[in-house]
Formats: sequence, C-alpha cells, structure tokens
Amino acid sequence: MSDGPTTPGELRQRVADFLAEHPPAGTDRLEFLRARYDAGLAWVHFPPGSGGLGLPRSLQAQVEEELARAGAPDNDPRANGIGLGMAAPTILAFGTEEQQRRFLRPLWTGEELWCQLFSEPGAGSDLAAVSTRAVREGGEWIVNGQKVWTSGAHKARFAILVARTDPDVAKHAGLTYFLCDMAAPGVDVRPLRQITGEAEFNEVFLTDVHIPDDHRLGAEGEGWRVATATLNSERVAIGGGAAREGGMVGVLSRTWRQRPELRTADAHQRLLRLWVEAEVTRLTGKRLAQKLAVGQPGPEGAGMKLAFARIAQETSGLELELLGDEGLRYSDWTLVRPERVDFTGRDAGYRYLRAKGNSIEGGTSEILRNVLAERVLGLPPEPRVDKDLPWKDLPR
Amino acid sequence: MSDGPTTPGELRQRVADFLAEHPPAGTDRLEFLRARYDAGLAWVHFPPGSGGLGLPRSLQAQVEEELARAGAPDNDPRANGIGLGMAAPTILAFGTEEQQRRFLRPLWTGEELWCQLFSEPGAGSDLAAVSTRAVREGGEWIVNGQKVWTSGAHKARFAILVARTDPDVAKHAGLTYFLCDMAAPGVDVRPLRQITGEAEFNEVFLTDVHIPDDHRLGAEGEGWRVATATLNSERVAIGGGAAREGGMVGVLSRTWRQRPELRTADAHQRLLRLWVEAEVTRLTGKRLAQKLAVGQPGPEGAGMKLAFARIAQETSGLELELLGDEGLRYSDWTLVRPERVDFTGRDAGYRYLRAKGNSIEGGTSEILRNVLAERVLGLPPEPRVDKDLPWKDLPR
Amino acid sequence: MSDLDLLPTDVEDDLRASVRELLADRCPPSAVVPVYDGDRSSIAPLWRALATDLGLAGLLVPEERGGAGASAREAAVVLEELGRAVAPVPFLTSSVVATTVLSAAGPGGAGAGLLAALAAGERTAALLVPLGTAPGGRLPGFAVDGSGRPAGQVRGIAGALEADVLLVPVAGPDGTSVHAVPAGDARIDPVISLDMSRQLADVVLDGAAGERVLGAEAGDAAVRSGLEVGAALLASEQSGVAQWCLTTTVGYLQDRRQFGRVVGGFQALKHRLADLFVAVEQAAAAARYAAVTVAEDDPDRTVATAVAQAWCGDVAVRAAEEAVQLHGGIGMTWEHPAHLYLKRAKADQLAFGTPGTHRARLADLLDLPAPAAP
Amino acid sequence: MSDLDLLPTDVEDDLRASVRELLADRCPPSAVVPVYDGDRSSIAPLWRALATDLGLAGLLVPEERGGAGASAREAAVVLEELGRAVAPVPFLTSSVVATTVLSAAGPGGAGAGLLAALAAGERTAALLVPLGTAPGGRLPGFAVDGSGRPAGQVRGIAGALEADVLLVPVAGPDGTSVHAVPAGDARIDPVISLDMSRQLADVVLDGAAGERVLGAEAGDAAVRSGLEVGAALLASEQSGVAQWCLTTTVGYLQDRRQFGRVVGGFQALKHRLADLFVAVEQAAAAARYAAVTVAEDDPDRTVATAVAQAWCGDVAVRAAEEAVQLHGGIGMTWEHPAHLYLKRAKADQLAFGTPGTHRARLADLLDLPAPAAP
Repeated sequence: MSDGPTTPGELRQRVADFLAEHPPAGTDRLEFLRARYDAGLAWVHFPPGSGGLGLPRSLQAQVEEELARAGAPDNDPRANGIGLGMAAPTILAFGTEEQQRRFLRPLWTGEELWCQLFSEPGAGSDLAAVSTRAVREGGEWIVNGQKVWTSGAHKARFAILVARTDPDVAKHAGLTYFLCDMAAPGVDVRPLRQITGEAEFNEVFLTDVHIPDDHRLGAEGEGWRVATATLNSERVAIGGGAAREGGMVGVLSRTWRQRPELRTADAHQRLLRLWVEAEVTRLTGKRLAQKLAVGQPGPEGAGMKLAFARIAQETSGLELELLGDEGLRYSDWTLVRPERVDFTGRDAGYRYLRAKGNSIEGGTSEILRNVLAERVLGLPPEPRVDKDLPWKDLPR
Repeated sequence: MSDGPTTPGELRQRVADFLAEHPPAGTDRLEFLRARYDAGLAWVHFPPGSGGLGLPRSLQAQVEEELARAGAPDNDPRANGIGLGMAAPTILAFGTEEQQRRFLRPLWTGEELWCQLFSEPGAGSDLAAVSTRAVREGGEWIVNGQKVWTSGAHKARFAILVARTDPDVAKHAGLTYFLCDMAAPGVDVRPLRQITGEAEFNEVFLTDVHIPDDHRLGAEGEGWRVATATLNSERVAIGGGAAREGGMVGVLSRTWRQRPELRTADAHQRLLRLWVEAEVTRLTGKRLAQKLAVGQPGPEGAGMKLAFARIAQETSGLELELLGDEGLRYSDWTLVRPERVDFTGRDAGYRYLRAKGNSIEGGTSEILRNVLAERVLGLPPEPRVDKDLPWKDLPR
Repeated sequence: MSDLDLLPTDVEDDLRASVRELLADRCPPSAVVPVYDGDRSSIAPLWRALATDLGLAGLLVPEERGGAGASAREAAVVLEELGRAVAPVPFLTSSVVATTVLSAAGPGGAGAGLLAALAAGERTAALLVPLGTAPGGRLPGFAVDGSGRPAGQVRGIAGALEADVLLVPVAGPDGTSVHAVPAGDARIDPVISLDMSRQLADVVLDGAAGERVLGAEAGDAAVRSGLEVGAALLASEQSGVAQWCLTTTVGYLQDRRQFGRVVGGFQALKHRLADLFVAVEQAAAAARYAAVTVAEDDPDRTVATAVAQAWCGDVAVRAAEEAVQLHGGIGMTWEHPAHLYLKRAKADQLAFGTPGTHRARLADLLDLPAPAAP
Repeated sequence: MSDLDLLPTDVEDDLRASVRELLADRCPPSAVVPVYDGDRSSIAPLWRALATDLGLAGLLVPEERGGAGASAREAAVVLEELGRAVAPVPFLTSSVVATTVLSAAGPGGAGAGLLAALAAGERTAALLVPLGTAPGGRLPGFAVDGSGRPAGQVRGIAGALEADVLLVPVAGPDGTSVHAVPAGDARIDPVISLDMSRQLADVVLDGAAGERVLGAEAGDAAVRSGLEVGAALLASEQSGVAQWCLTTTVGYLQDRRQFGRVVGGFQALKHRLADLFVAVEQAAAAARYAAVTVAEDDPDRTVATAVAQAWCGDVAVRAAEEAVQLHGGIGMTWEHPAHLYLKRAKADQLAFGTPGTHRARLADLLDLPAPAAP
C-alpha cells in the first residue's frame, strides 16, 4: 500500500472517502468497524494490512476527530484497554504474520477482549520471578499455576501470559510468552475482592491448560524481553491530553465551589497546592506529548504515573476530610464486578480507597523510582544476587 | 567511698555540707570547681575518685539545681561540649586509671578544652574509612593525615583521635583511638569556612605528630569499638528537657505574635503544623528522659535528632518566606570564628543556612534512618562489600 | 505541665496484657471483616467479655459510683489495644464519651443509676452527637415537643447501634440539657459507613419518653467535656492503629523476598519505615500526654488534646496507607486485614474534628492567630 | 491555552549553547563567590559580554526599536542558563523587567532613546520596586517634590548596583507615572544580601532630576506588567538552578564511595533523586508554559505565571537543599558551590512574591475562594 496517504491532507481525503463509502448512519456498527480496520484507519501507525497505514502515531488523533465529527461509532476502547494498549503492540512487534492476521482485527473491533496473565501472588513487582510453569508436550504447552490482578478475565476471550519454561536457567532467561485462550479447559477465573468491596480484578487458576505452540509469542526463553515491551507500551499509554482540572483535582475543585459551607483554611491551602501540582503535571504531560509527536520521547514519561498516583491519593484523602461527617459514609460494600473502573466516580470514600491502587498497579511507585534513578539519572542498580543463579535455586 | 549518699535526701545534705565548706561568694571560681569535682559532685553518675559518687545519672539535675540556687559558678559546659559529652564518658569507659586521673578533672573544670578528630574529607559518614595513619615507633605513634569538621580545635588542649594503625586488615579492625595533644608539633589548625560565612569548624592537618603510647585509649585495633561508644554518648546527649516553644518554632511563634502585618494564610497553616510537630517531639523527648531516668532507654532516642533537624530546617525556611523582603537581607558574610554556636541566634538568614547542618553533623539523617531501621526495626543491613576486605584493597 | 508522668504503671502494663490477650483470642481480623457484609453477630459477645468480664466498662467511673475508679491513663491503654485490633466495640462511645457526660451529674442525681449500670456493663449508651463533631463544634439541636419529650433527628452517630440508652442534648433557652432515652424508643437507621467496625447510624426521636439526667445549667459543659475526653483518648486508639500498621508492615517486609532479596532490606523502604517509626513514637507520646492531662485534670488538657488530635489522626492514616502500599497488591485485597486499619484510620481522622480543625483550635489556644481578612 | 508549542526551536537551542559556552568560560563558581566578600569586579565585564557581545540585552525589544526582536521564549532560555551558573548579572532586572516597563511607552515617546540604549547594552536600568513585590502587590510610593522631581526611598532593590538609570514609579492623583533618573543622582546603599549574586540596594531619591517616561494613565499597568513578566521568567531561572543542583548532585553521587559502595547506589537516595527529577521536570514544563504564554500574550498568562511561581520557587529550594544535604559535609562549606545555589534559590523563592502569595492569587483567578471569615 505504497500509494497510501503521507500528508495530513491526503489522510483527510482518505477518511472522507471512507466515510462516503461507509456512511455511519446507514452501516451496522461491527461492519463499520471491520471496514475501518481494513481501510487502515484503525491505528494509522500500524503497518498496512494490520489495521494501519504506517504513518506517524501523531496523525491518529486527526482520524479520530474526523470520524467522531461524522458520528461514526468507536470501538469502545475503554472496554479493551489491555488488548489495545498492551496485547496489540506486542503482537505487532513479536507476532508472526499468521498471529497478526488471526488476532489483531477482532481485538481492535472489540469482538475479542483481552486480559493479562502476568502477576502472581508470589512475584509481585518482580515479574521475572513468576512460577507458573509451561511444559512442552509435542506441539502443545501444558500450563499450571496461579495468576492474580487480572482485570476483565471473566470477559476476555484471550490473555497474554508469561510462564516459566525453563527453571534451570537464571530467572530472566527461563520465561516464555504465550497467547492463552481463556475458554480453554482448566482456566478458572475467580473474582478477587479488593478494599473497595468490589471485585475489579480476578484470580486465575491454570490447571493443565493446553496452549498450542503457534500461540507462543516470540521464541522460547524470550518471554522477559517480550513482556518488557508489553509493559513499556503500557507506560507510554499514560498521560498527555488531559484537560485542566481533569481527574481528582477537578472533582474536589467543583465541590469546593459548590459547597462554601465546607471550606476551611487548612483545606484551602492543601487544595491550592494540589491544584498547582496537578496543573504542572498536566503541563509536563502536554510537553511530553509534543515531544512524542515529533519523535523525541522524553524521560519524564516514567514520572507521570508517579505524580498522578500521588495527586490522586492526596486529593481524595483531602476530600474526605473536607466532607467531614459525610466522609464517614460509604455507598456500598457489596461484592460486585464493576463494568468499568472510574477513579473519579462513585462516592468520595470509594475514590479514596480506589486511589490507593494507583501506586501499585501497572508498576509500583517504588519500582518506577528505581527505573527513573537507574535508566534516566544513571545511578547504579540495586545489588542483586538473583541475576545469575538458576531460578530453581533462588531463595523464596 | 562506700559511705557516700544513696538517697536524694542524703545527696541534698552532701551538697549543703559542700556549700557550707566552700561558700560560692567567697571562693575563687576555679578553686570552687576543683573542690566540687573532688567532692564527687561534678557528675554524680561517675565513680568516686573520678568526679562522681556512683549514683544514678538522674540525680545530677538535683545537684545542679541546688548549686545554682546557691549562686555557685558552673563549669560553662557549652564551652566544652565535646570534652564533657564525648571525651569524658569514653575516657571513663576505656581509660586506664592513670588516664582518668590525668584528664578528667581539668576536662570537667574547663581548664582543658577538648575537640574531636574523627571526620575526614574522604570518609564522611563512613567513619571506619578514615585514612589518617598512625605508625608505632618505640613508645610513640607517629601520626599523619587530615581531619575536618573539628569545632573548637583552635582552643582545644586535647583531642580524641581515631587513626588507622593497620591497613592490612578489614577497615573496622585496623583503627586505634588516641588522646592527642593539640599543642604538639605538627598539629596545624586552619579555619574551615562554611555557608554562613563563618568558620565554626576547622580543618586539622597532622604532620608527623608524636603521640606517646600511654595516650592510646583502649587496645590497638580497638578504635572502632571505642569510637562507637563515643558517638553513642553524643546521641544520648541530645533531646529531653526542652521547654514548649523552645528552639526555632519559638522564634517563629514570637515573630508571628509581634508582627501581624506579616501574617498570611499559607504561613499560618505551616506554622501550626510545625508547632504541633515541635510539641510532639518535645513530648517524645520528655517521655524518653523519663524512661532514661528509670533506666529504660527507649529506641526513640535515635529519632529525636532526625525530628529536630527537620523541624529546624522547615521552620527557618518558613521564617524567611514570612519575612519576605526582609528575608532577602543578611547580617554579615565576614569570615569570623564564632565564640558560640547559637542555632536560634543572629538573623533569619543565618538560622536558615546554619540549620542545614543539623541533618549532617553528628550523624547524617540518612545514617540515622539506617540505624533506626536496622537496630530498632530489625530490618536487614545494607549489602556491604567492605566488611571483610583489607582496608588497603578497598576501592576509593 | 512539665511534671506529668508519661510512663505506664505496672497496673497499666497488666491491664494491657489482659486486653491484648482477650482480643488476640476473640477478635482476630477474621472476626471483624464480616461486619462489612452486615454480619454483626460477633460484636455483642466480644463487648460483653470486655465490658463485664474484664470490667472495662466502668474504668472511668469512681468506685463509690459503681465503677473501677481508674483514670484516663487506663482507658488510654485499653483504646490503644482496641485500636491495634480494630475491635468493633462501643468502648469509646459508651465507656468514655457517654460515661464522661453522665459523670458530670453529681452522685445521687437523676443519672446515677444509669451511670452505675454503664459502669457494670449492664447497659451501653451513646451520645447523640455526630462522630465528626469537634469538642468546640456545633451541637445538634434536639428540641422538646409539647409533652416535654425530645424530638428531632441527627445523622452519623457512632455507638448508637450497640446502645440501649441514648443521651440526647436538648437545646433550650437556658442552655443544653441532656436526656436519657431508651434506644428501643428511637428510630435508628444503620448507615453504610466508611469504617464498618465503628458503624454509624442516623437517629430519629419522635415522642420517646426520657429522663432528664443533666439540667440546662450543666449539659453543654458536660457534652463538651465528653467530646474533649473522647478526642483526647481517641488519640490512643489512633496510636494503636498506627503501631499495628508499622509492626505488621515491618514483619511482612522481613519475610517477603523480591529480586532475590528480603524486601525489608531495600533502603528506600527502610528509610520510609524509620521516618514512620519516629512519627509513630511521637504519636504515642502525644496520645499519652493527652491521656495524662485528662487523668490529672491538668490545665494543659485542652492544648494537649488538640495537639494529640492534630498529630495522631494524620499519623494513623499515614501508617495505614504505608501498610497498604508496602504490602503491594495483597494490601489492596479484602483478604488481608490492612484495609480494616485504613478504613478505621481514615474514619478516626475525621472523628471529633479533623486534624485541621484541631490546628485551628490551637491557633486560638496558643495566641497564634490567623491573618486578618484582607 | 492548549495549542501553545512548548518545545524549543533550533534558534533557541543555538542561543542556549552560546550562552552556556560563554558562562562556562567566564562565569565559573570561582568567579561568583568573591561577590560575597564584596569583590564585584567580575560583574561588569561579564555583563558586557552577555549584553553586548551576545546581544542579550535587547532580546525583548522589537527590531524597529533597536532590539533583537526575540520573545519571552528566548529570554527564558537565557535565564535558565543564567540560573545554572548563578550568574551575577542584571539580565532579569534590566533586560526583562525594566525593558518591559519601558516598552509600554509607544515608539517615539519619551523613553524611546533609553529603550534603544538598553537594547544595545549601552545602558542598564533597574525598576525601583523591592525584589519581593508580587505582580499584584503594593508598589512603593515615591512622590514628586516642589520642583517636580521624584523623592522618597525604597529598600531592597535588585539590579540598582549595576544600573545607570533608575525607573521610579511616582504615585500621583491620576495614577502612577514612571520617571527615569540617572543612578548617579541617587543615593544607592548596598545591602548585605542573602544572595550576593543578586545583591540588593536601598535607594534614596532627593532632588534628582529625571525624565517622565510613562504618564499616569499607563504607568501602573506598565509596572505591573514588568513584574508579571519578571515573575513568569524568573521561573526559568529557578528551573535552571534546580537543574544544576540535580545534575551536580547526581554526578557527585555517581563518583563518591562510602561503605564500599558508590553512594548513588543507595536506594533511599535514588528514590529521593527520582522524586526530585519529577519535580524538576514539572518545573521545566511550568516555566516553559509561563514563558510561552508571555511570548504569545495568551489570556492564560496570569494563571500560568502564578502556577509557575507557586511551583518553581519551591522546587529550586528543594533541589538546592538536597544538593547541600547529599553532598554531606562538603556541601556545607564555602569551597563547594552548592551554597551559591542555595542562597540564590531561597532568594528567588521570595522574589516577585513567595509561592504562598502566588497560590493566594490563584485562589482568586480560579474561583477557589478562601473560606469566609468565621
């Protein structure tokens, strides 16, 4: 598709042509989405044939805008965050042509949702310590183990999975990355209740689950490298684009304006400090997005999540203090599986409790500080004893 | 002196008898102090013959109070803090009888001031890394090296000194502790200017300084153990007894009360927080002092210095903000050697700059956090590579 | 203020040991967590054991009025232990706050029988003032209806669900009187609370008969004294919560391994825990001092209470937040008890006024006034 | 406000490189430290090199009025580099603040010649408003004497010691006019300053003849605009100070060994430096945004300036304090340059209003009002 658009103007024309051919009003949603994928307008920075046009990532925003203006349906990206943000770029980078053809289109259209089977109770931040075992038997792998912190596992059709295929080598060397069919026998998904009362995540028990070898992503033993790429795409996805007073500070600012009777001098000073911190973080994200758009990713990206977690936690904590007696009430402790996670939704108590996860999920703040100190500032890594020992000999 | 007092009542009688015999009004200051030492009323918890009566340390306050009430001169303890707080307990614990007899009395009366030759430019917090060399020659040691952060070196008659006597063993094992005559040839004291403009400390250059072997304190190679005891006495000396609104918070509170035109909502909230922090620290010190008085030293002692440094730094920084344009002025940058160090004295700018040293001198806050984490909370020590290697083979 | 003894007596050490032992046995986290799903069946027997068997209900009541004749020192020890266990019992609301209010009435007065019954653990009471009310805050305004019965409603009452008797502040032209009303005669609606181990209720009074236990000349002072003693001793509960969080987190990190090392050996965590340790020790000292000033009726009691509340509330929250964070994912789950402490700590921070409210009180008490309005 | 370009242009990168190179050569710490002992001999030649040789004095002046016709973007780049070097030159006071004030007078007016002379680096000016004055703060009240000459005194003026011309705000019944007075006709008393690399002076005017460069209808707005642009661009200086402190500290800790390990490998320090890095990046973004809103005269300029000042002042101080602390004892000495940055950072925090003052401004600008007085 070397005849594809190369300028914003040509791309605009292509979108217009596509819309003329598939008028949103008269086209079935799924049909529209599949056609959009086939037209390379799903993610323009992906290659032709994989839903893209091989264009700079920065042009995607233009496509979204023009399609939205025309009233086109979207692929409900929030319902498939793991698939779009983590599985897709990894499949693109490491998948065979066949894998890309099989998985990317239904992933993008939302026909197949994805989840992530990385974390384990015993591994925590130390992803390379996973102990879920995959043993090759003929053209298949037999997988046994327990995963945790899996959001959407009960709805997902597929999972990205990291398992240990060789316990006799050092821990980073013995991992392999798979695409796991969540409907396969032996996959048992159980809700994991968290401090909010909800079960937003799941535990997933894998018992003699068979995975065909052609669902292996990357080479045997290459799982650490593939998983690292997945996690890096996750971190890039954060930040940028937020509006002023987005997020938790916006919630608190609105309460402050609407309820003068709650105001105190203590809360006022804290609110102003948090407002400023949120704003400078927003500006940092904006600058980062501009750098990314011209192909100069800045090192400050790794700090955005740190700042976001801190602000959300401080702000939601302050909100409860501001509410006083009202802050002592909660909405609902019932064990439910929420459809969506909305950090700024529900009641103030929920926001406070849920925000505690912001500094744990997707890389703890402690790990992120290590990353910043070592990769950005160039400070020495932690003394480690586990890099070279065979995994099976590590103390646990 | 088994016939000494054992109860507060008996002690009170002994003080009364002493005062009757040496009426403060009619007695020469130095003569009075020497007599007080000989009567065992210098430091009652020291043994008889060494200025004490072998009583609990808690009874000392009573002696001081009664003597002060009678108008007795004191030994100007602030002028000889190192001598009284560090050298004396160490000489008591490790000195020979002869050393105790020679040094303790003139130390206590202030006839001989002391300084400390521990720190070195290359060693910093890692005291065991000192490289000042002491080589035995017959009945003497020949010392060469450079020390730093020595307060009062230009006035001191003697110094406590740690030097390396064996570079071929591990770094903690090759140190020896000496009492160094500051008037000896080869001792060169130079003022060390600090960020306040003053030179409160000195650098001390030691060039072929001869120290007789009977000025060695403790065994050869035992210097680390002796020095550790010295530093522990220093830490015990901190905290306790302070009055409410003592220290930097008192300075700021008085400014706040006297100068309503400076008040802002921001500064008000910060002042109140610092006031509370200073007060809870004072209460912690009080509780600690009560525990010490009944012989149950609490682990929170190590935290007092941490808290004190933090509060002093925050408070003095806030004071400058409160003063605004006035805070932009300074009193004097001239290189002088101050008679006394007064953290809360001089101008606000001086207080701010001087307080920066509170978290460095006498054990950095970082080292104190290690101490708390390891010795009090029982968390694992830092991975170390330098414990067993011979000192001369360590990377530097 | 400088000569108060901050150290525990042997009697207090013994008391602490008994309470801790009983709670270890009868109130593990697994006994607390069901209250979040509405199962409150463990509360009454636990409270009976503490109140009657250990005799804690009457700690603050003089012996001649049927109590144990102990003081706020001992009550503080109990609260520290109850905090360590996030125990869902009405000790603070009944045996501290309600008891302090009732004690203001002299012996032989209207409330004497009730006080003796509270002291004996036979009855349990709650003061109808919202949990978030600071000692100097606005009191709810119950009125009396035509037949002299208190009427009105109030939201967010702690201890009401466990109470037999409600103490109702009634605002009148001459001041606030306090009436005792049987809980059975009130409408008590349970509230889904942030801290279900101290579940709140909304209470409506409409025609319930009660006994006036404090007259209009004494009620306001008595209620405020109840709130102040409650605030002073809440600090010990907060100190206990903070201690549990610190100790449990240190213990976890001493065992947990990641990246081939004991996690507690990572220096960044060591330093955070060292700082937290300092803050927790400061909280213990501040809480202790507040309790002692109450016990001695020291003139510094009001300042001591405000200082303790300004400090301990934040420290308990910080300790609980660090516990969740440093346990990693497991700390976010329902199955680890850290969440019970986080919820208690956050609710305690709002109880009897937030730290900010107490700092504002200190500004007045210490002559450190806010800037004049511009 | 959302479409402003925050990235540097190639021209700006080149400008940064030239300024940095010149400062590395002419303004090492050893050239700055003597000002603390009263030796200011290095300042004039350094300023000449920057102002004239590099042509920085006229950056903000349009080409048709004798300047370089650049914008606040370029001036911000210069200030970042001056901050990195704690350079003791009057760029901020003369080429930013005084120049902005003078630019408010139209071309051909009374101050046009002076503006051209400032732009050329031939003359240097200072505005007689104390350094600590926020853009919305109270201006000093010079009056005119019987013969129409400004008279009065003002304390704590930055840039006066380096100035040939003083810009004097004169309060009159119709507003504030601005007069230009030769510095030689004023009494200028040097002040021993916390930051001797931007030494203050107290100034007394008594009968000095001057020229009125801005009339009463325009002076107040011009002076406030000068202060706001000064505040907005000071943020870049603060960002530069913070960057030097972070970079230097990281570099030191990469080399320094203690306890047999590279000190920068101790995790507690790594985490502190990582947090500081995030704050320094946020400061860079905030300072950049403020500069861009000034350059574009964007309606968000006032908010952007207050945000930048509320953030960058504290971050520079924190970075400098961490630099002193993490250098250990050597950071406390006169011989290590860290103290120069600590003093500059702390003085900058108070310049053009403290962060607290700017947060208070934001409360108004953002409709987040303070509580009503009780």
